[in-house]
Formats: sequence, C-alpha cells, structure tokens
Amino acid sequence: QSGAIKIGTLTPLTGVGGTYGPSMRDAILGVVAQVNEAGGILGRQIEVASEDTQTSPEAAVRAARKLIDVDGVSAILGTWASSITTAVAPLAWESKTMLMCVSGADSITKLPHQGFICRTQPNSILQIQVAGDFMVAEGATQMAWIGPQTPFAASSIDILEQIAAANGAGMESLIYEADKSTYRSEVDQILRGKPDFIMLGGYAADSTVLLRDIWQAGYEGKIIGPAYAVNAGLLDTLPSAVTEGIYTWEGAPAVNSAAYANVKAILGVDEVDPYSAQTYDHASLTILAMAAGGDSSGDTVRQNVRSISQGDGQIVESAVDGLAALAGGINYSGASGPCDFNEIGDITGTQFVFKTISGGKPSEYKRV
Amino acid sequence: MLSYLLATLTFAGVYALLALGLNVIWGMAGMINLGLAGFFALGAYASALATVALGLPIIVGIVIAIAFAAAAGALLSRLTLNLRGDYLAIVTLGFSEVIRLIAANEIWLTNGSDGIPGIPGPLRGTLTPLEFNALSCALLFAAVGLAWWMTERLRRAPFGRALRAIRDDETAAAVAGKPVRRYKVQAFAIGAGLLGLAGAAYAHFTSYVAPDIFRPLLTIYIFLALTAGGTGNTSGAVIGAFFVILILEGSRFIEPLFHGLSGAQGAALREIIIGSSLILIMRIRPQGLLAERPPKSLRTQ
Amino acid sequence: MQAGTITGLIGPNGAGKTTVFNCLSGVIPAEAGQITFDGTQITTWRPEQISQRGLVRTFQIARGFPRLTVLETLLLHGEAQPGEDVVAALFSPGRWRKREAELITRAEEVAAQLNLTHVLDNMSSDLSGGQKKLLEIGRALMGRPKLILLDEPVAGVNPTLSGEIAERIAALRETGLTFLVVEHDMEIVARLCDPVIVMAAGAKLTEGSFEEVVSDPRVQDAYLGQRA
Amino acid sequence: MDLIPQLLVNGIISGALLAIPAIGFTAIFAVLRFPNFSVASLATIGAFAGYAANVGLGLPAVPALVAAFMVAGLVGLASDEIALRPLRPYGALTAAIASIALTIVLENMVRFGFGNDLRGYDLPLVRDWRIMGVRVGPQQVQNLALALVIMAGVFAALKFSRIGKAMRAVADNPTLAELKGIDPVRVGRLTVFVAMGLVGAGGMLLGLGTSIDPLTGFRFILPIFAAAVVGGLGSIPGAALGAMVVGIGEELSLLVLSPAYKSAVGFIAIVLVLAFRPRGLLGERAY
Amino acid sequence: MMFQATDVVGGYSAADEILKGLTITADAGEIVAIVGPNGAGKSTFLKAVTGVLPELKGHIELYGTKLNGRRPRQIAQMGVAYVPQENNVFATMTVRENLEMGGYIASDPAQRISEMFERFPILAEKRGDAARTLSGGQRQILAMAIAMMVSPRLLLLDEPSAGLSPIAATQLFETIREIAAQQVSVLLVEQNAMDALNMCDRAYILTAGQNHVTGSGAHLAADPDIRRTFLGG
Ligand SMILES: Nc1ncnc2c1ncn2[C@@H]1O[C@H](COP(=O)(O)OP(=O)(O)OP(=O)(O)O)[C@@H](O)[C@H]1O
Ligand SMILES: Nc1ncnc2c1ncn2[C@@H]1O[C@H](COP(=O)(O)OP(=O)(O)OP(=O)(O)O)[C@@H](O)[C@H]1O
Ligand SMILES: [Mg+2]
Ligand SMILES: [Mg+2]
Repeated sequence: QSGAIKIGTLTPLTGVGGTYGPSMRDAILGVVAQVNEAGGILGRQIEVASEDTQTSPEAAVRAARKLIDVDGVSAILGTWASSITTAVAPLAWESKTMLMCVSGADSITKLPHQGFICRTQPNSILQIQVAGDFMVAEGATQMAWIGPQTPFAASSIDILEQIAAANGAGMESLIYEADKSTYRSEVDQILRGKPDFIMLGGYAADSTVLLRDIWQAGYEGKIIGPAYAVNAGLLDTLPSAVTEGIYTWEGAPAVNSAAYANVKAILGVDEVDPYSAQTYDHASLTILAMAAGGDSSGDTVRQNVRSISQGDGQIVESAVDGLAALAGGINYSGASGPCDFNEIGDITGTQFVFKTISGGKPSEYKRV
Repeated sequence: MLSYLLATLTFAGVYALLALGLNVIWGMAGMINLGLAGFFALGAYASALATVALGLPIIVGIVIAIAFAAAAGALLSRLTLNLRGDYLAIVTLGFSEVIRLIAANEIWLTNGSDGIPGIPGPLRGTLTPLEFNALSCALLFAAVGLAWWMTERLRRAPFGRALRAIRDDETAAAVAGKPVRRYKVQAFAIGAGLLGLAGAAYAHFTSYVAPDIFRPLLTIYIFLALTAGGTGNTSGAVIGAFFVILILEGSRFIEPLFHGLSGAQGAALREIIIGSSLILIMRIRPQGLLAERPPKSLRTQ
Repeated sequence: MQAGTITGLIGPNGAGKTTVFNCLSGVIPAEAGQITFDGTQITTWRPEQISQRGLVRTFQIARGFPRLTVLETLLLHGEAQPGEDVVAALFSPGRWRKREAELITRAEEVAAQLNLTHVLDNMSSDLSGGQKKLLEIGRALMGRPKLILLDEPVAGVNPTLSGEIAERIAALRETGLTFLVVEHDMEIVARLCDPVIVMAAGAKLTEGSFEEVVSDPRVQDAYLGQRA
Repeated sequence: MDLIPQLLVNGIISGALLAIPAIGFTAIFAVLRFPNFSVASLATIGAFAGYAANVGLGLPAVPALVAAFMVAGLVGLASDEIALRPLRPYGALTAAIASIALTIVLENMVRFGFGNDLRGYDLPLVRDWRIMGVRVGPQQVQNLALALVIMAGVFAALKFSRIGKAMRAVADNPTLAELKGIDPVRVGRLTVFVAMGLVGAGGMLLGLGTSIDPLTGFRFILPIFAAAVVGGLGSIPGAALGAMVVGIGEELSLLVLSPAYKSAVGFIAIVLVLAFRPRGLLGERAY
Repeated sequence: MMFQATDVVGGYSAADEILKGLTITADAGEIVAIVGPNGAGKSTFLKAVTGVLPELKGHIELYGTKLNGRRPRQIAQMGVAYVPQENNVFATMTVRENLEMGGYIASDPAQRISEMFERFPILAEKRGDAARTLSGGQRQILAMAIAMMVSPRLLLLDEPSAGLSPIAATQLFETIREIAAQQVSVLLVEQNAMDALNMCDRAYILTAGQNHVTGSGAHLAADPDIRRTFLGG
C-alpha cells in the first residue's frame, strides 16, 4: 500500500450542533498536522477528509457514504448527536470503518457494532450519577432537572429520582421543547417546586436562554450544568451576574496535562470545550492504533485501540510522543481523560471534574 | 466510488418518490403541503415498527407504511378542506412538527429520540455493502418507475384534468360539477401514500429512523427539487430530485478547492453553493427544467 | 320558472341579478328562503351537487382556468367521463379514451359554433374578452344540463355572433332545455325571452312578456331610459 | 387557577416579540403577494448587525436597533433585487420557494463571516418586577411597547398614506397600477426595505433575550409564519394579533400538556382558529 | 394628426403576431370607433398603445412624441388614459381608494373625486366598499371614473358599455361626447357597434389584426355588407 492514509471527520458544522463542530474538527486537523510534520506514520502522510453532518442524520448518512466510499477513510471521527452516531454506525461496521463519537446516549454502545465504535464521552448514566451524588453532597434537599427531549433526558430524570429518594430529597423534572425564544413559563413551573439545586439538561443555545430566565425569575439556589453546555461561548454571552456560582461538570479533562495544553495551543483558546478535547483524543488514538498494528485499515484501529490506550506502557499524551515511544509499549492518556475503553467501547475509569463559575470564569472546584 | 454512486442514486430515488408525492398534492391539485417530513416520518416509523417490533416481512411493512400515510393524508385533507394556499401550508407544516414531537416524546412507542436502529433491509448482512447498495438502488428505481407511471397516467387522464381545474379555480371547478372535496382528499391521500413509501424505503435502506431525520430541511429540499424540475410535470419531479441530490452531493467536491477556510466557513460555502445553484436554476428556467404542459389531447392523434 | 322556457332577468346595475345566480348555483349560501329545482330542495347544496343535478351557470366576469386549454376547459364540462374516477383513470384507460373521443367531437362542434376553433389550444386565460364570454357559454353547452343560467352571455360579443348565439339558445329550448338569462342587450331579450322578470334593488319589480314589461313606466325610468 | 395571569403575561411578552417580524413578513405578503421565507435569515442578519453595532462599536440599544433595521433593510432589498424580483412574474410559489433557497444562502453568509459561536449583546440585565404576584421583565415590557408602536405606525402608513395606498394598489393589480402612473418596482423596493428592516429589528429584539448565532432567525420562522397566517396573511393588525394568539396559546398549553408539546398545542390552536376563520382572524373573506 | 399609429405589428410573445400591421389615427377632439369580430385584435391594439404589450414593432406617436418603447407609467404621464376591458379596477381597495389611485398623477385629485361622486352617484353611495363587491355594471362605471380622474389628451376605452344597463349606457355615451368636446381624442372599442358607429366621427373595422375598412361612422353603419358581417344584421 502507498499513498496517504485517509481519516475522516464528521462533525456538525451547520445546524443545531454547529456551535461545537468546527473546533472539534480543528482539534483533529491539529493532531494530524503535528504527526505529518513529524514524518507521518507507516512511512506515509495522513490526509483528512472533512464532512458536515448538518446536524441531520439523513445528511450525515450521505456524508458518511462519501467518506467511506469515495475518500476511503478507515476511521470516522467526531460524530456528535446520538441520532447521528446511530445512523452512521451500520455503515461503519459493515464497511469495517472505525467510528469514534462524543455521543453519550446509553444505547449507542449496545448496537451490534463488533468493536467498530468507541466513545470518549462517558455514557449518560454515569455522568448523571456522578452529578447527582455531587448535588446531594452539596446539600441539595429539593432537586430539579430541566432540559429538552434528548436520548438521555428520560434516564437522567430516572437516575436523579433514585438518588433523591435514597437521600430523602425531593425531585422535580420538566422536559421542554428546544429552540424557543423564552422559557419563562417553564421556569415558573419548575420553580414552583421550590428547588434548591437545579440541573440543566440542554446544550449551550437553550441553556443560555434558560439561565437568563432563571436569573430574571429571582432564583437564588444552586445550578449545575454540563460543561459542554455551560461553555466558554455561554459564559461570554451572558452577563457574569447570571452565571455567578453555577457548577459545571465533565469527564475530567487532564487540565494540567501536556495533552490539554496541546489542544489549547492547536485551537488557540484558554478553555477547551470537552468535545474538542475528545476529538483530539480520537485522532491520536486512531493514529497510534494504526501505527501499532502496522496497517492503516479500520480493522487495525479496532484491534489496537485498546492496546495503546491502557495497560502498563509508558504514559503518552500526544500522537507524536506516542509514535516515538511505541516500540516499548504505551498507554495513551489524552486531553479528555485516560481513554480506557471496556469491551463494548464505553470509556471507563473516567474522573470527573466539577468547576464553579465566578466572574464569568470557571475554576476547578472538586474532582471525583 | 461505485458504492457511493449507488447509495447516492438510492437517496435520489427516495427524493424522487417524495417529489412525485408532492407533485400529486401540490403540482397537480394545488394544495401546498409543507408537511412532507411528517408523512415521510409516518411511513418510516410504520414500516420500522411493523418489521422490528412485530417482526413482519419488509414488504408487509411497506404496504402498511403506504396505507398509514395515505390514511393520515386523507384525514388531514378532510379536516382542512376549506383552507387554501398558505393557510393549508401552515397547518401541514404544523402537522409534521407534531409528528416529530410525538416521535421524540412517546418513548413507549417510538423509542424516543434514541430512534429505532436495526431495521431490516432486503438481504442486508448476506450481501456485501456494495451488493446491498446495488440491490437497494435497483429496487428504488423500480419503485420510482412505478410511481412515475402511475402518477403520469393519472395526470393524463380526465382525473388529472379535473385536479388541475381545481388547482386553478376551485369555485369554477365546483360549478363545473366536479366533486371538489372528494378530489382533494383523493389527491392528498395518493400523494401522502407515495411520501409514506419514500419513508419506508428510507428506513429499510439506512436501517435507522429517529425524530431528527424529519426536520423541515428535508421538506425544503423536496420543494426546491419539484420547483427546479417543473411543478406539475411528473418527469420534472424526478429530474428535479436527481438535480437536487446532484447539487447536494456535488457541492462536497467543490468546497475542498477553496483553501484556508475554517470548518464553519467551508460548510457555509458549501451551503451557499447549494442555495445559489438552486436560485440560479430558477432564474434560468423559472418554469422548471421541464415546464408543465397540458397532456397531449387525443384530438391531435 | 317553467320548464322549456327562456326567462329573462333584467334590472339596473347592482339590482342583484348576479347575486341571484350565486345563490341558485350554491356559490354563496342563501340566508333565508328556499330553492327548489326539478322537484328537489337544493337550498343548502354545494355547487358541484347542484350542477350534477343539471343546473349549470356561466359567470358574468369570465373565470378561465389559467392552465387549462380551451379544449380542456370544454372537455372538463363534458358529463359522464369515467376517467374522472381515480380507479378508472388508472386501470381502464380504454373506457375513458372512448368517452373522451366522443367528448372531443362534441367540444369541436361547440367550439365551431362559438368561433373558437382556432383558439382551442390556447390557454383559457389567453383569450380576448369576447372569446372568454363565448367560452363561458361553451362550458354550459358541453354538459347535459336541464337548466342553464346565463349571466350576460353576449356582453362584449360581436353582434353578428350574438345573433347566432341567440338562435342556438332558441334551438336548445326546443329540445326541452330551460334558460334563465341575464342580459342588458334588449334586442336579444326581446328576441328570446318570455317571460321577463325585472329586478330592482334586490327585489322583483314586475314580471311579464317583454312588451308588457318595457311598457311599464317604472321599468323605463329605472332601467331603459329614452331607449325604450 | 392562580397560574393563568402569569401565563397570560408570559404569552403576551413572547407574542410581542414575534409580532414585529411577523408584521414585516405580512407586509411583504400584503404588497408582493408571496410568503417571503427569507425573513428567517434577515432576522439573523439584523441580530448580527445590532450585535456588531452594540458590541463592536459600543453603541447603546436604540442606535444598535437602528443599525439592525438599516442593514437588514438594505440586505433584504439587495437580495430581493437579485434573487426574487425577477421570479415574481412566475407566480407566488416560485418566489416563495426561491426565498427559501435565498435564506440558505444568506444564513450561510452570516456563518461564513461570524462562525457558529453563540454571541450575546452587551446590555444590562435586570431582574423581573413583581406586580401583584405576577412577574414581568422590564426588557419585555419595552419590547411590547415597541411592537405596539411599530404596528400602529405601519398600519397607519399602509392605510392612509399615499405611498401606502400605492403599495396596496400594486399588490392588487400591478398592471393597472402602472397604467395609472405608479411605479410598481419602486413601490416594491420600498416595501421590501421597510419590511426587512422591521424583520431585522425584530431579530435583534429576539436576540436580546436569547443569544444569537446563524440559526437565530430560522428558529423563529415557524411561529412567525404561523402568526401571520392566524392573523390573516397581509393584515398588519392581524399579524400582531396572530402573534399574540401563538404566544398566549403556547404558554397556556402548559396547563394541559407537557411543555415538550408546546408548539404542538400552538398548532392545534391555529387549526382551531382556521377552522372557524379559514382566512385568518382579520383576513379577507372567502368570497 | 394628433394621434398616429402606423404599421403596428405585435403580440403576446415573440412567436405570435396578433397585430399584423395596423394603422389608426385620431385628431384632437375626435371620437374614433374601433369595431370588429371577437379576437380581431382590438384590445391588443390598445395594449400596444399603452405600453402593456410585450412585443411591438411599428410606430405610435402622440403630438409628435413617440410612445412605443416607453413604460406604461411614462405613457400615462404623457396624457394617455385607458380603461382596460378586464381587470380594470383595484378589487381589494375601496371605491374611494380606487379613484385616488386613478388620480395618482393628477394635480387636484380631491376635487376630481367629488366631481366623480357627483357624476356617478352610485360610486358615492359605495365609496367605502371594496371594488370586489361591486356588481359587473358598477365595476364598469368605476373603471370609467378611474380613467376620468386625470385630464388626458388621449382616452382609450375598451368596451366601456359592456354590462351596463341601457340607461347607463346612454349616459356613458353622453359622457364620452362631453370629454371629446374638450379636445380629447377618444379611441372607442365597442361591441355595441351600432351605438358606437352612430356616435363616432370616424370608425375602423378590424379583422384578424388588420385594417378591414375605415370611414365615417354613419357611412359604415349604412353599408349592408358591413351590417351583415359585423353588425348582426
Ligand atoms: N361579494 C359581495 N359583497 C358585498 N356586496 C356585494 C357583493 N357582490 C355584489 N354585492 C352588491 O350586491 C348588489 C347586487 O349585485 P349583483 O352583482 O347581483 O348585481 P347585478 O344585478 O348582477 O348587476 P349588473 O347588471 O351590474 O351585473 C350590488 O349593490 C353589489 O354592490
Ligand atoms: N394574454 C394573451 N396571450 C395570448 N394570446 C392572447 C392573449 N390575449 C388575447 N390573445 C389572443 O389575441 C387575439 C386578439 O385578442 P384581442 O383581445 O385583441 O381581441 P379583441 O379584438 O379585443 O376581441 P374582443 O372583442 O373579444 O375583446 C385573440 O385571438 C386572442 O385569442
Ligand atoms: Mg351582474
Ligand atoms: Mg377586447
């Protein structure tokens, strides 16, 4: 085999997910550029083909077909919404292409994917469990969950209800319709239960509206939201009074790691979006797995992705470092965390980090 | 590459079915149905549930999908008989949004926003992906051919003439003795049946349905397809659908020619190309690639 | 109205003649009163039911179908076309083609009588003003109606042709058809209509033979002027 | 129920926000006789113009609003000249469909220039007032007042001014209007400019309460269209009334159904209104 | 000659030639009738004069200024008023607004509106009603009044008497004479041919887009051949 090795990015560049996709793609491009500069792998350069999911499963399937059949990519990286990952998944495993996603819906890794899917986003059950325990630990007595209908809305509510019941706290929930100009009435309704700790279940766009409405309604209790929703964009958009004291959580990015610093440099930002940290890892994992297997096929990535990311090998934090140390055995640990996968492709052993916002800036509060 | 072309042609086939369905409802009978995505969803979900949850054969699922969508179309048009033009448009648009909300929220039935994966496709798994795409493409072309034949036959018949009369002037058509209500319901049901068929075909081809698929963007593409192809012209509907797919897919290959664009810019550029090409084609051929012509009358034969 | 007559309906502009037609043909619902046609109550019927029953009308301000040709417009008004049924249209083309051929022959006859032969392939909105009025009459003639309501059939029609149309109407009356004609052309009314009803301000003013009504001074004042 | 007053207030507030772009939309329909769906992207463009004026140039809200009006008006006018006006002779639907393609183009021009990041205005935020147990936002009250003023202004202009009447004459019968010495092209341009300006200002007002991104307008095109239709297409007071119906209808829906079905209930309300008035609340009569 | 149209050729698309070389003239204050069978091209000719017809060759001039090639709006400003045969009112606007639009380029619209209300009492009665709700004849009167809102030099009337009651038609013809008396040239297309010939100074008979005969109205009305083929007896 000769010619460049092809990998594909399939992120949302337009549509609802458009806030996230561009920097997810840039993180992948950055990794590939670094590896190419260091001489590529298997004696070949790596080429990236990028397509846009348009945040539509229908468009994403067409785009994935193009990546697989025309560009001949051996891995598709960065699918975001769960419906898109699920739509693309059969194409991936049928054509033996690796698929790495940032979707959290529990159902994804239960698909019959034969190992061709792995994800860097902890599944939603785990995420909610951790956050729910945090809320109780921070003294929540009356909890509330408010968010749009998503694949993890129902399970989020279930889990919080269990946690609340186990700890003698109250719990209310409300599923709203996304893309509205205001959620005043929804906020009134959820506040009627007099919660002292609210969890947000949406993404950045609707969380912006929601937080503003909650603040205007005069709510004084605590709020927690996922870091991908309460992200730099949201904090930029809202006056700092509104976001003061809000908690965020995410699968712990290794904030002080070289990997994290590397993504910051690639993207030229101070605060890395969890999703972009994850796609940085997607690209690094793919490249290292290919190098380890000595072949550029999707099947090789599938077979080797675990051997380079877990075990007793030398800890490496970037693809370039990993390639250098490959011979002696490596354990890749990335910007989004240690990147250890179980047999169905879920990430394990994730640490979580909680932050609080003050003066419009997040700062680390606690790790679990 | 071949596999991609086959898959793309299959998608074009799905779009063509949608455009043909819309052509009956809007092109021939003049009812603006902005709820394409809703009927598409009904067909897709009906067939998916029939085959996945009930384990029925695919062909039965497809028949159920057509029947279900047609019945929904008949019912919706029955309820909106005295709405005209844009007033019907908003109701049908609302209908499709309601269908999407139901699909997302009634988890017990539709599995919610997780969607339904693993919908069987004909011989999927036994065939290689390439063979499967070839088979799907052939089957869809057969379906498109059949739908084309059927709607064209209707268009040329006095039935089609009555529909066009209703489209042009409902009162005058009624005074001419045409049972306007019955015609409208029939046309809507036939068109919706085709939309349902398209949905079922999509579900079995891609093996997955989820509420996100059925956003209004799809409806927009189909309206653009029919307008570009020629509203009221059966062949125009098919050609328009292929044309839109050509633009949607072709634009992927133009975008990389521009260097130094960010991800968002590249994607934006692609969509600008898509939108501009559609406007351009409408500017060049405002009546569509194939304009509607009255069917040749028997007199001249 | 008696079967087999040509009743004239005249009256000043705005008297309500066209409105009467609109009520009779079901285009606008009557607020009170009853309409009986051929022994049946049709007061609340829809327009298509009324015309299927045999009561057809023309429009004063011609309503063409912009994207139907003149021929198609005529064919559309032909009755008993099985191909208008969806099932027959799909599955028994032979049946409707046969009927279509008959209707085409009829349409060609009608068009010839109305001097429309050379514009049969025009879109029905691409006609001269008078041709549109003629097509209105053609539409009424294509069906097999029992009662035809004509709203100013010859306004804007060339006098020579008007005369021919009048003859044709008279001939049709002989075959048992009934007409109700609104017309401001007194020559035509005089030639054709008996009885003549005069309307003014939404009510019937008088009724009688043409000579009787035109000699009524109220009619002269309100309607005819010095021309009587 | 003590809930109802609060829901009504919330409904009026979101209705007022919808009213301004809905008036622009319906004004174009009134004169040019086609639904111009590019209002979606022009609302976005207005929001971004206001953002550029407010955050980029540091202007306060009102001048930023003027900037939103001007930029959206001019872009609306230019894009109409290039893409839509030549298509109008081929029918309302051709123009309407082209306007959808146009909205794809314009939205992506915004994306090309500004990217997908969320942005917010640099304006002070105030907590709500509580009046007799009902909560009202000062910002929202301002929007409501503004919507009312704009509505009255546009309505009066169309109804009574010479140019307003000329606009309606062109809408009614462009050939005859031209025969009477009216220039239909100029009248059309003026309409598009003012209407798209309103849409742009409306887009910025919507952005004030949310955050803006290239999809800002697209998110609201459905309720805007719905408002105009419920009120009766082409009727200015109708659009405002329709916006209220949609706004209030959606909020009151919380009494009966899960908020996840908010717009579904809104649509059922629309269907009900249209069942009794097939041409909308203040639309023309059917015959 | 104040109005002169020579060798006018034109149609609705480049392909069809409806007018095949028409020549029609009119002097100041002259009433010129144009009659002919349905579809002869009478209305098409008026559309050619007013600039509405898309395809046009030949020469049309008014007081020495060339008309063809100009927009309808400019032609109106040069003093040409026109009552079309169809779609001749603004259906959704009130009667009063219709008159205002008729006088869009008039210098004294308000005064003229009251004149019209005086002359046509039915319009005054219906001033607040939408034109769409008028009867056929009332519409026709309104269309005439719209045209009379300006003081034209050339007035084109396309079947103004169609749909009018006999008494209203008589009044209309009187009105036309009054207008002509103010040195306005009138081109009158009529199917009410006898009346038109009797009142006009000169008449043209058109067939199939061409001049058939021309002469004084009385002369043509008396010709038995013409009576039979064009005047119904
Ligand atoms: N759609 C309508 N809405 C309200 N009023 C109407 C409507 N149509 C007609 N009218 C009014 O009803 C009256 C009768 O009108 P109609 O059209 O029946 O008169 P007509 O006798 O046919 O007159 P003409 O001889 O001029 O055609 C008129 O005063 C007219 O203004
Ligand atoms: N919009 C149009 N497009 C194409 N052809 C047309 C159009 N309008 C009229 N015609 C054709 O042009 C010819 C002349 O029409 P025109 O309207 O000038 O006739 P006319 O002499 O005014 O007749 P009438 O007395 O019936 O009004 C007719 O044969 C007609 O069919
Ligand atoms: Mg009448
Ligand atoms: Mg004419």
